[in-house]
Amino acid sequence: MAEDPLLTIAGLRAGYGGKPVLQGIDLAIPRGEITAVIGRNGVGKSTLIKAIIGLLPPSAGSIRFGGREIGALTAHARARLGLGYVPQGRDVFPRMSVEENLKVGMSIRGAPNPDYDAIYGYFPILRERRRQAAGTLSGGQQQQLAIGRVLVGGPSLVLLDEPSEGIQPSIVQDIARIGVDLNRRTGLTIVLVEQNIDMIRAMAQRCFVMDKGRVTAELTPAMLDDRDIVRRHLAV
Amino acid sequence: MDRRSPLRFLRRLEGPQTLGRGPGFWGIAALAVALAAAYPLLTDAYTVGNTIYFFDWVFMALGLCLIWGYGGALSFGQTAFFGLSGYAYGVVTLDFGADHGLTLVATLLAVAASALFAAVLGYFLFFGRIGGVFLGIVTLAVTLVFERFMAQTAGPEWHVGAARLNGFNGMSGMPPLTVPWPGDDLVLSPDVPLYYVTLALLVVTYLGLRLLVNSSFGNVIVAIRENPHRATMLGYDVRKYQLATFVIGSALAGLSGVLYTSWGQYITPSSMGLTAAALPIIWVAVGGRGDLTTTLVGTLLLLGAFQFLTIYGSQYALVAMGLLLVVTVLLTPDGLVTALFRLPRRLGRRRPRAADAVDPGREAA
Amino acid sequence: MALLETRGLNKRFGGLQVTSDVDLALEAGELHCLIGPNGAGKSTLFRLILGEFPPTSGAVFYDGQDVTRLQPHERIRRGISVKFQVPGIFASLSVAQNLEIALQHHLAGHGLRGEVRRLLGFLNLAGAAAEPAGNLSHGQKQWLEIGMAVSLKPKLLLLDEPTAGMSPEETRATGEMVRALNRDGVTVLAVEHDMAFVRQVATRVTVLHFGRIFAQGSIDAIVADERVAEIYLGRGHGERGAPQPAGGEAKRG
Amino acid sequence: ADPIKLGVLEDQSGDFALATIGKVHGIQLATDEINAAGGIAGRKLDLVIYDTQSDNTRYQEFMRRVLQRDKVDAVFAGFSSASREAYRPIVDQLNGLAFYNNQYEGGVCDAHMIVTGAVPEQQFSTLIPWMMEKFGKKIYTIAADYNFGQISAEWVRNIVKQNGGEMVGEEFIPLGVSQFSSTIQNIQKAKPDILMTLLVGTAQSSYYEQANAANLHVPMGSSVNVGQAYEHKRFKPPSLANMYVTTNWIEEVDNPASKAFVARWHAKFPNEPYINQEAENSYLAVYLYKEMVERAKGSTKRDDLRAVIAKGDVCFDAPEGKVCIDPKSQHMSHTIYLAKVNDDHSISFPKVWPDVKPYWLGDSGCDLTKKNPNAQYTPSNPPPKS
Amino acid sequence: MPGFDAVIGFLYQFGDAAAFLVLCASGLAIIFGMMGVINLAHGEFIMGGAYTTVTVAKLGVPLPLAVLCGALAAGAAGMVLERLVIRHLYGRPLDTIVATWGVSLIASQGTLILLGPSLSDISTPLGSVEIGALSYSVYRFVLMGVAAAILLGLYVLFNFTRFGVLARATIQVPHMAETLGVDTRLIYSLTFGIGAALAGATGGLYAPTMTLVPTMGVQFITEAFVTVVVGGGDVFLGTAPAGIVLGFIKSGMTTWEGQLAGQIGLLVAVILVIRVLPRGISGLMLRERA
Ligand SMILES: Nc1ncnc2c1ncn2[C@@H]1O[C@H](COP(=O)(O)OP(=O)(O)OP(=O)(O)O)[C@@H](O)[C@H]1O
Ligand SMILES: Nc1ncnc2c1ncn2[C@@H]1O[C@H](COP(=O)(O)OP(=O)(O)OP(=O)(O)O)[C@@H](O)[C@H]1O
Ligand SMILES: NC(N)=O
Ligand SMILES: [Mg+2]
Ligand SMILES: [Mg+2]
Repeated sequence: MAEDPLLTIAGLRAGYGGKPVLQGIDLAIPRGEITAVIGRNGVGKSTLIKAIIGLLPPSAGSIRFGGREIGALTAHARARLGLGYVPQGRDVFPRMSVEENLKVGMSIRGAPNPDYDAIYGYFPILRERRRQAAGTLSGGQQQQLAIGRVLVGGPSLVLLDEPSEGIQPSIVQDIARIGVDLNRRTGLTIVLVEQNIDMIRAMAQRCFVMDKGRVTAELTPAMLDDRDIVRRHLAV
Repeated sequence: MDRRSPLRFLRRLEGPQTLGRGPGFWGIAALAVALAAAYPLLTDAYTVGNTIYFFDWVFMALGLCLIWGYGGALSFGQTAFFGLSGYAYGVVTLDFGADHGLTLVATLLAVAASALFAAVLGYFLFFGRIGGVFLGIVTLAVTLVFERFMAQTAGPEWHVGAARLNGFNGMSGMPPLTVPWPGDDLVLSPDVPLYYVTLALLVVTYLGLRLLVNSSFGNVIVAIRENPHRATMLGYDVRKYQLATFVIGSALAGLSGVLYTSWGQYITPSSMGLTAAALPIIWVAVGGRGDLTTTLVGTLLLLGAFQFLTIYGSQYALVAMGLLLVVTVLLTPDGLVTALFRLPRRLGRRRPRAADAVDPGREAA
Repeated sequence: MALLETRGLNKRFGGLQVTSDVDLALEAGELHCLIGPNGAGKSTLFRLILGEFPPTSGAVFYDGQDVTRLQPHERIRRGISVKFQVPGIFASLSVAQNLEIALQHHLAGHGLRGEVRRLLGFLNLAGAAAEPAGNLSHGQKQWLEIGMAVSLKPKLLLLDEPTAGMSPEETRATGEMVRALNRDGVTVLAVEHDMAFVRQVATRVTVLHFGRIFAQGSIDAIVADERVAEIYLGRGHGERGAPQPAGGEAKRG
Repeated sequence: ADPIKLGVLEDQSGDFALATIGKVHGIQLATDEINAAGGIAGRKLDLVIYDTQSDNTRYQEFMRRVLQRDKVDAVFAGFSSASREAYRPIVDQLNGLAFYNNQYEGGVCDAHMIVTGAVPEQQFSTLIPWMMEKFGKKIYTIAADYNFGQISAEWVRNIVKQNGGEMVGEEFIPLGVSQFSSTIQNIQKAKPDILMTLLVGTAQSSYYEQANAANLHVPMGSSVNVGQAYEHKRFKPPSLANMYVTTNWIEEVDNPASKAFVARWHAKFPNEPYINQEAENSYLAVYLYKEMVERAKGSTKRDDLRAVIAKGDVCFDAPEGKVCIDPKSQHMSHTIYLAKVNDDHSISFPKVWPDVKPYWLGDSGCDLTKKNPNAQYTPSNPPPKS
Repeated sequence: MPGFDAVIGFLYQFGDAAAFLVLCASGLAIIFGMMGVINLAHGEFIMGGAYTTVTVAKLGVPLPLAVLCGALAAGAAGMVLERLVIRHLYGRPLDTIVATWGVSLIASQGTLILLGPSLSDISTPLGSVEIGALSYSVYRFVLMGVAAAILLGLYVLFNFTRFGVLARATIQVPHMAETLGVDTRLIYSLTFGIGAALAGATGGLYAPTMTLVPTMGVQFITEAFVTVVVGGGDVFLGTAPAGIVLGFIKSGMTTWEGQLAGQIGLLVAVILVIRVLPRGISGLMLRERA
């Protein structure tokens, strides 16, 4: 796995309007693994994810995906290579129905026959609210939709930015289970930004710690078993 | 400044809501006013009259800046107040003449008429929770209704006292502003005395608005612009603040109308038409709607540039104006004058501003 | 006497009954948590209490008075204050100005500036004071909004998922802050999915399900309730309500 | 000698450009001819031209500019009546002299103004009796809903009544309206013998094609169409067929002076789509000014020129025929041509009235040789009899 | 039968007014209603469509094809404009006011310079028909039919096709659509192009009935904006009823009191409708549906 990383980031720098946030990130995401990224508020986790998906132009460094340099590609081109992105704050299409939201997700791979039923199987509330405008869903329902919307496109790598936020405990468990299940069945690679220790421990096989725009530590699977170690790193 | 000084409110001349602070800025501002004051002595009568004419429009622009730039409510109908006050000035002065300072009374009445109408219309709009483009279209409809109505008042039956409304051809013959003066009344036709009066009014208005927007009132109206829901949840009655802003801004449009009417002794329905209604928006947007100073400077620059192009551009004038607008908007996202303001800082820093490429954090407006 | 009381609050959106006959009473000085599945109607209940939309039927009493017909800002003026689920801030104003606008009800001039500085430090945002609030990270926005809500010096503080996006450490700090406020006499009603937080702060917990009050009691009683586990917590929930490691082989596969 | 400076404020862009670009050309042609022949009293003419963009405020700006900055001796300015009213206070304030070279609704009694266009009494007192005789006595008027249209309609009403006719309808159309389904129905219902169309602006001229498409064919009369915006040239026949217009000149006028004028014009401006009556009015205005200055022994002072006018015999042999200034109103006498638009949109002239005087203002009490009221009057609001 | 004539006459006028409003608004409903671009050059797209249609028709091309050419020309111009100018302004819709105002000045004055003050016209096809005592232009009935067909077509395009879903997604949350693999630039460009093409088609359709001058665009712009805004957020659930309501008021007022009343009545109706329905007509319909 580690010999053949799906995503390799080297010397990545990016920021907003001349304000640097990422100060040289080096990271390798192994194919077929679930990798977590943790760190305090404002250290640049979301910024990293946005740079990977292509919402933020890097000012230096490289991003390789499946052996190919993607740092110069537009976000939609990256998506079509199989990157999926679930943003922090959900960003559902508010004036479109749940089903239409899912339909947009198909664009990731241009899949002609999307498997809505699988998504509805993961998140039954979405089937129930198929025709409701997404903007009127509750916060947690929107989060489920945002995850479902990406999965429907069949990506090979999913970037999840705090997926447990606003979700009821039992569904957090479900999401973790779904992630692990997909990972095992289909080899889906997942990058997970999380604050929820239990979710990290339930899902991640590897964990990077970020601080001030840099990766400051890597936690091995063994260290992940110890919740106090994780907790300490989250508190840096 | 001493904290107990009676002038401590003057500290509000600066603040987060206005560009420009410190001795540097005020030095330049004082210099600008001094130059403006010396200007009539250095130039010809035409330029003086023409500069007054430019000044006359700035009040409306500042009013719109307050309503739109600070308050976030795009009124497309400021010309309704401009016209209303212009006609009101005409009616009052044509009926009662210019003696005993009556033109000044007429000015006050005319501006009050705009303020009153703005209060009624604003109540109707803001308490009906009309916002965004809906507000723009309603205010535009109001000014167009005025225009179309006034355009057909050519007949003799349309008069207020001795004042004929006179339809599309416009109302004319009203006296210029006249100040009672021992001996002979001082008639302020477009000449040096009127220049100083208008300039003084402009300076006072500008400073007054600076005080206003940097006060806690100003804080609230920009908060409403940013997030009316949050502002409500901080206990502010959004509607009242919007209404107050609208009334002040509209009264300024009315003041412009009076000054314009007395300047040219003429007011016409087309000053409330679609083109006229769009112009203040263009001035404010090009200068930089987020700030009073950029609006003031931008409006004057644009008025001058448009006139210059019309004089020297022959048939290409309108094309050149169009290009100017397009290029300005593309190159200076926050307004032309705002960009000029930032220039020194930018040169000093030598760091390019972000290509506003993708900003996922920002909600689509 | 109850500081806040909802009587038979009903809200429907078209065919969807979102809250049904909610009778919720909050004693003055209480620290109360509201939990329940996604879509149960918790945020909607908040908005009914605030008057953002009228209830289909029912009434809201605050401080002994029927406030059902009052405008939201009038209710706020009477001492209610709120932090919403989705952070609501003044995006292009500086972080300091955001706080100033909340504080200027009570303070002016020097006192105001001092208090802004104090709060910035407290919220860990001192470095970002001049930054437009829209540029904050998600978690920082949550902090800022909590700061604004507190700045109003409310009698009743409504918090909708105050710790979403916060690390366990920050969550704990938030819990401490809420308790401190409560000790100073602020009545708090908080919606949270983070059971650790609920356990840390709550004296009483109400579970909302399909818009109805489903269970009420101490956190221990609620967590022990099989039916609550069924609909909400899931089996084997941990401190934060997330799954226990799902067997070693799952993770390392 | 210093040149004589003439200011020109005309709409070379915007809504009115269609009818007014030719006015500038008319002034330029006359100026070139005069300069080639040695100028006026030995002084060359120098034009200062501004494009007023069909915008009233530009007239205010530029009228000040030509009078104060450029210090012109006279100004040729304005197409719409509104533009004239916009600049008139400024001409009065700054004591200038302006020529308004346009047919219009009449009534301006202002010593600072000389009007070379035709006015309603010249156009309607000829047209309407002639048409009533030929087609019948039931008249329907559609007119632009502003001063020009309303005052013209008042003239029509009065003249129809004087000649024993009957108004079966009158409708005012706001400027800028381009959709006429309801108007067309109303006319159909009223069944008039004659339809007076006093429509102004390019939007309103869409009426003709729409009426034609709805198969509404009533003989039409107008004082403003054809002569200004050459609709007969622009529109596909037969939408304007059977229209009768009284004009003091149009390109088709068939006499030697006129033909020579058209030939000279096209030699200088080969791309001109059409030379309209206002172009001729502008052209003759320059010559009239030359005549006045020369008779004032080279003086360009307004009072000297008005003293010349007061003699009552300032005339010029224009392409249309001889025209003279009326000293009381400072308006012009004209040759009035009755232009008929044929089915193929060619023009014929069934009748010509030579030397039609602008009598109304003078008769009803305006006398600029005695008093300058600086006002505009209408039949229902005539000058005070003194 | 005067009563019968009056009814038919009124229905015709109503249909005519509603068709005009709908056709004026259809392109703007997309560019403004959907994309949020305040396109003050909308009238110039209409003008461009009209000019192209007439020029092509004079070469002997049948009118329907000529209108199609007008639409395509305007659509292409729209896509170019989108690429050069509008694309840079999506984040700040209010600045589009300034930019498109500039474009409108350039377009109308440019046309004046290049093509002169007017273009000679073509006549209205299809002749007239007598119903009762009145005669009507048949072409006007065609316009009514086309207006209905365009609305229906747009409804289907944006609600039932993949393009429609992606376009709406792009416009609602552009960066999110982008990260889901949607080529948002292409979508923007096409959407703007469709709006411009509809404006061009409107110009082409009305070209045979109107005077063609470079400034003719302004005759459409007010009506277009008020119809779209009264319609409200949802383009298609809004524009159709807005066209019908406003058309009814305008033709009713015109019949009752004349053209001025029709014009002022329309504007006053706009003010009142928005006051009663602050989110436009579709705001009401969507709320009832939810
Ligand atoms: N749009 C923006 N413009 C300018 N600065 C920004 C913007 N978004 C984020 N930042 C800044 O970049 C830094 C990193 O933000 P980021 O959102 O990546 O943090 P994060 O690690 O995801 O935090 P959180 O856990 O709170 O979500 C913060 O200091 C924030 O203030
Ligand atoms: N405007 C609306 N129209 C239709 N349905 C709505 C509307 N607003 C909310 N709902 C529905 O009401 C229900 C309750 O929503 P609410 O946001 O109150 O849930 P919640 O308990 O806060 O959930 P969460 O924990 O996910 O935030 C949801 O099913 C939601 O879809
Ligand atoms: N003078 C005119 N035709 O307005
Ligand atoms: Mg984040
Ligand atoms: Mg909620």
